[in-house]
Amino acid sequence: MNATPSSPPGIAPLDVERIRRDFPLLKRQVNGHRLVYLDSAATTQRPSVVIDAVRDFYEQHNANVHRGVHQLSQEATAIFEATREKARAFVNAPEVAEMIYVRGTTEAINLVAQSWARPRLKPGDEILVTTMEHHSNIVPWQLVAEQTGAVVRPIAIDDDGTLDLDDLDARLSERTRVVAVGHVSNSLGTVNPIAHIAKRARSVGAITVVDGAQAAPHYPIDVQALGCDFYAFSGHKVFGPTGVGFLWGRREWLDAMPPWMGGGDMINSVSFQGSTWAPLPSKFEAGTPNVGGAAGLGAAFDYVSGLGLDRIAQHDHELLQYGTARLLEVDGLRLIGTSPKKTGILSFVLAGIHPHDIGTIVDRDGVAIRTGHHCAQPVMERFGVPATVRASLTIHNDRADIDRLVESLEGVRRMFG
Amino acid sequence: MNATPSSPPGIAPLDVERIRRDFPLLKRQVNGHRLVYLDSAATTQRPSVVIDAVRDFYEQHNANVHRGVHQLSQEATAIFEATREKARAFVNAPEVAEMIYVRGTTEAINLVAQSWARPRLKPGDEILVTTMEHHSNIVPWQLVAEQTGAVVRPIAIDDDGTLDLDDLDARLSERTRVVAVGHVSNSLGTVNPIAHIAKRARSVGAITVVDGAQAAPHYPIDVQALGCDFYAFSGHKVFGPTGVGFLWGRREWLDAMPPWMGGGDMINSVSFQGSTWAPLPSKFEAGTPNVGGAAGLGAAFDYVSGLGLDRIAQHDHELLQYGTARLLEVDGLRLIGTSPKKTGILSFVLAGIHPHDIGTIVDRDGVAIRTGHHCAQPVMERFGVPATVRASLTIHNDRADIDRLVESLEGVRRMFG
Amino acid sequence: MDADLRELYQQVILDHHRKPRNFGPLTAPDRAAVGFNPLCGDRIQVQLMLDENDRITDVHFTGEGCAICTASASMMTESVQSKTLDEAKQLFHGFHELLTTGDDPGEVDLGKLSLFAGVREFPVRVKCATLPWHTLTAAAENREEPISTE
Amino acid sequence: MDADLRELYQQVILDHHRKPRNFGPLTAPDRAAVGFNPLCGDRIQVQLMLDENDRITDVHFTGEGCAICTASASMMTESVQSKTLDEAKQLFHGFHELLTTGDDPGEVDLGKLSLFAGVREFPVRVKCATLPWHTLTAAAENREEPISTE
Ligand SMILES: Cc1ncc(COP(=O)(O)O)c(C=O)c1O
Ligand SMILES: Cc1ncc(COP(=O)(O)O)c(C=O)c1O
Repeated sequence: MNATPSSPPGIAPLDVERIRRDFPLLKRQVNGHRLVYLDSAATTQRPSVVIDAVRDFYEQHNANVHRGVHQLSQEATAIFEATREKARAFVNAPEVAEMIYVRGTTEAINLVAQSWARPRLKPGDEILVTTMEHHSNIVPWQLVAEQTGAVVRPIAIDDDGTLDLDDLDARLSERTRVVAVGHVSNSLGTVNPIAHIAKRARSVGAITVVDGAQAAPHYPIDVQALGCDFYAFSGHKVFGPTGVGFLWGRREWLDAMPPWMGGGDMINSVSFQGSTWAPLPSKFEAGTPNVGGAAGLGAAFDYVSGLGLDRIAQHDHELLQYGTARLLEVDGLRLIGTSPKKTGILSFVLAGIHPHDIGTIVDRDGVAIRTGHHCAQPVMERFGVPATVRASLTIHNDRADIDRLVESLEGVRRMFG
Repeated sequence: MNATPSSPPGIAPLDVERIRRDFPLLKRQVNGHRLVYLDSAATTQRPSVVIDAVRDFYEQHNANVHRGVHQLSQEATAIFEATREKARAFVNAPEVAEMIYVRGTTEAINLVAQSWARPRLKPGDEILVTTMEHHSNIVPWQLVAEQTGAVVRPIAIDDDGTLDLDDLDARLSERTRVVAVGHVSNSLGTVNPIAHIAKRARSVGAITVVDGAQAAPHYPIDVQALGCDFYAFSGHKVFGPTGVGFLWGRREWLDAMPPWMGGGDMINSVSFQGSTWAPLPSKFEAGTPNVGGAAGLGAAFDYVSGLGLDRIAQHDHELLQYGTARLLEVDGLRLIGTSPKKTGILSFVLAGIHPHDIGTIVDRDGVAIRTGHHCAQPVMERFGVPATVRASLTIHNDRADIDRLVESLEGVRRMFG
Repeated sequence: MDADLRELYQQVILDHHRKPRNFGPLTAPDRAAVGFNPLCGDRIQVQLMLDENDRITDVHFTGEGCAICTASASMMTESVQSKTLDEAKQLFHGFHELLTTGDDPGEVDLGKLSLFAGVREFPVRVKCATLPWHTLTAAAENREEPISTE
Repeated sequence: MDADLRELYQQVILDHHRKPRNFGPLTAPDRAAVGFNPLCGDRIQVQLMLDENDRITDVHFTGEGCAICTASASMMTESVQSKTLDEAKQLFHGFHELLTTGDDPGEVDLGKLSLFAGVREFPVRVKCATLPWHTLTAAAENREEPISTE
C-alpha cells in the first residue's frame, strides 16, 4: 500500500502500485526509461478491464444495436444501453433517456449550440463564455453567433486563474441566453463554482452549458445539484475508449430541440412527404453509434466507481499539493493557474526556455507531458505566454512520478544553462 | 480450399474456411447451433487482426493525437494518419487531405448537407434522392431542405429495384443542386451506375453525393473514376471497429466549406475577436477523434486489400447467385430487389408470415438475419411490404450458410403451415 | 423447433393470427387510435364503442402486424369486451406483468391472455404483444397522434 | 542526457537562441511576412531589404519561438545575406532535405546550417526549424496573410 500519510480519516488512500498494474501501457519503456505518463488531461490511459471489454464485445457480442431481433443484436443492445444507465448514474441524471451518446465533449457542445441555440438566438443575444474555456466551448458558440447575429462575450479570470464572479454578474443581463463554462479548466486546473453560476444564469433566464471533460475523471458529478442545463463529457478522459462520450440535457430542452443529425435510428417514420422523429434519446443518435466504445466505457465507469470518486479526488488533491511544492523548487518556474480550488493540473513556464523545448527534452527521459496552448489560446493570451508545459495527474500517478518530472526539468535547466 | 467451381480463370476464389477462422465471433454458438451470420450489411464482424490492432493501440501507443511532442503522441498520430492514407488508397482519392474522419456514413452525409448545402441552397432549389436510399441519405437532405426552402424529390425505381434513369433525367434541371445516391442499396442490393449519374448531375451543375456504406465491403472503389463530389462510408461495414468512417470530398469543395463543428484541432487561432480555421483535413475534425477505432480500421483496410476486392466481389457474386436460386425454392417466397446488377443482399418476404416472426424463429436456429425496414421505409412503401427479411452475404459466408437459412425457413413454413 | 418457440407460437396464438377476431372497421366508433411499431412495421388501429359508463360495448381492430401483434390484438378485443375502460386498464397492467416477468400477477383474471407468457423469453417481442394494448389506451384517452412503441 | 538531444541542442544552436542575430525590426523593409506554428505558439516575422536584382541586402526577424525556431531564424538571416531570392530558395530546399533525411544534399553549400541535421531524429520539431524559412518564402512572395505550418 502506497498510503499517503496525510489522508484524512475516513477516506482510504488509493493503492497506486496496484492501480498502475491495471494499466498495460504503463509497463512500457520510453527511450529506455519507465514511462511516467503525465498527460491524462489530454487523454487517459485505459485499464485492462476497459481494453478487455472492447475485445470481448467484438469477439462475443458484436452486432448492430436496436433494430435486430437476433441474439447478438439483443446482446449488443443490452451492453450499449447498460452503459447509458451507468453514465446516468455517473452524473446523477434524473432520467436515462436524457443521456445522449456522442463522440465526445466537442460534439456534445456543438449539438447544444446547433440544436438548442441556433433556432433560438436573435441578433444582439449574448453568449457568455469564460476566458478559460477550451476551444471546444468557445468555437461552437462563435459559429452559432455568426449564424444568428448573437454575440460571444468573455468572462474575465483573475491572475491566479479563478473565474471573476463579479465580471460574470456585470455581464449577465436579459440579453444573456447562454452561459458556457467548464467545470474544470484543462489549462489551469481551476474548478468553477457551477451551482452558483447556474443559479445566476437562471436568474436572467439563461441556460448553463457545462463542459465537464476535465471534471469527469476527478470529481463526483451531480447534474441535479449543479443545476445546469447541459453537461458534456468524453469517455476517453475517464479511462474509456476514444470516440464515445455523453451529453446530458434536461428533458424539457431535449424534447423541444430539433434533431442534431438525420439518419437511421433517429426517426419514427420517413417518407418523401416528411419524416417524424423518435423520442429521446434516439432523436439525437442518428446512425450506427460507437458500440464497441460504449462497451469499453461501461467498464471504465465500473472501474472508476470501484475506486470511488471521493478517493480519487482526495488522491488528486494530495498529489497536486506535493507537485506544486516540488515544482516551485525549480529555478525560474512560474505556475500558471494557482486558484485555491484546483484539480491535478500543473501548468507552468520556465524562464527563458520555450515549452516546446522542454517537452522534447523531458520526453527523452520518458516523461510524457503536454506543451502548447492546450486548445485554450485565450488563456495563453491572458497570462502573456505563447504556450505552457502541462503535467496532469491521475490515479496511477504518485510522488515518484513528480520527482521524475522535477529531475528532468533540472536537466533542462542545466542544458540551457 | 473451399473453391467455388464456377470461378472464372484468373481470379482465385476466397478460402472461406480460412477466412472464417479469422473471425473470433464466428466460433460462437447461438442457441446451441453454430452461428450463421447473415447480417453483415448491418455491421460486419471483425477479424482478429482488427481486434488486436485496437488492443495493441491501447496497450502500446495510446495518446491523444496531433498536439503532443511526447513519444506516445507521435506514435498515436502516426497510426492515425497511416489509416487516413490507407483510406485514401481504398477509394483512390487524389489527396490524403481530402479524407475526413467521421463517425460513419451518417455523420459524413450530415456534414455535406450542413456545410456544403446549407449555405448554398435557396428556396426552390432541388435535391434529388433516390427512392432506395437509406434514411441517412434522405433525412439530412430533408433537414437542410427545411432550413433553406429547398425541395427534396425522389427518383423512382423499377419493379426489380433498378434505379429509373429516365426518371432521373426527367427530374434533373437547373434547379437541381444535389443528387444523393447510394452506391449500393442496403435493402435491395442494387448497384447504381454512379459514373453515369454523376455525369448527368454535372451536366446541370449539380453535385453528386454518394453513400458508399454498402459498396465499401464489396467493390473496388475509385472516386476519380466515379466522378462524384463526395463519397461516404463506415468503418464498421468493412470489418473495422464502430465509431469511425470517412468522408471523401473534392478539395475545391472542402476548402470552400465552413467547418462542421467547432473545437480543438480545427482552428488556426482562437480569440474572442474571432477565430480562423486550420487547413484540410483538420478543419472538419474538431475534438478528439476515435483514435483506437482508426487503429483498428487501418488493420481492416489491410485485411480487405490482402484478400483482394476483385476476389471479394467475385465471391459475393457467386454466393448471391446460389442464394437467389435456393431461396426461390422456398414456397411463397418473394424476393424484393432483383436488379441484374446487385451485391450479396437477399431481401424477401414469405407469404402470410411477418418478417418479425421469421427473424425470431431463424434466430433460434442460430441464423442471424435482419428483419424490418432496414432504415429504408420508402423502399418498403414502394414494394408494398411492411418490412422484409434480409440476409446479407460477405467473405466468411458460404453455400452451407445459405443452406442453413433455407432449412430454417422451411421450418418457419411448417410452423405457420 | 425448440420449446420456447413452441410456447411462443402456440396453436391458439397462431389461430388468432390466421383468423383474427373483431377484425375490420366499425362504422361509427366512439373512439379510435392508431399505433405503430417502427421497428418491425406493425401498424394497427383500435376502435371502440362505449356506453354512458365507459363500458366497452364493441371493439375492433384493423391493420397489419406480426403473428404476436395480430394475435394479441385479436385476443385483446375478446378480453375487454363488456369491460369498463378502467377494468381494461387493469387487465393491460396484469398482461404487461405477465410479459415481462412471466408471472400471472393474480390480481386480475387474464384468462386466455395467459397464453402469452412465452413472450417473456423473447424480450424484443414484448412490444409486439403490447402494441394493441397501448393503442387501446390511446383510443380510450382519445389521443389523435399515432402512438409508437419506440 | 542522450546523444540525440546533445546533437539537437548543440552549443551553436543554443547560442543563436540566446543571442539571436539580426533580431529586431527593420525601419523600412521592402517585404515582410508573418508565420506561426499554432502547435507550439511560435510566431515570427521576417523582413527583407532587396536590391534591384532581388538580392537580399538585409534581413531581420522578430518574434518568439522555441530554441530550434529562434536559432534557425537567426542562422537563416546570416545564411541568406547577400543571396538572391532564388539562391535563398535553393538553400531552403537543401535545408529541408537535411532535416527530413539527415543527409546534406550537396548541391548547395549549407554551411553552418548543417548543424541542424540532428532535427531529423525529432520529426515533430522539423516544423520549428522550417517556420522561419517558410516565412521568408512568404515575404519574398509578398504574401499578406500570416502563414501557418499547420
Ligand atoms: C446504405 C447505407 N447507408 C448508410 C448507412 C448508415 O451508416 P452508419 O450507420 O454507419 O452511419 C447504412 C448502414 O446502416 C447503409 O446500409
Ligand atoms: C476542458 C476540455 N473541454 C473539452 C475538451 C474536448 O474534448 P474532446 O476532444 O474529447 O471532444 C477537452 C479535451 O481535449 C477539455 O480538456
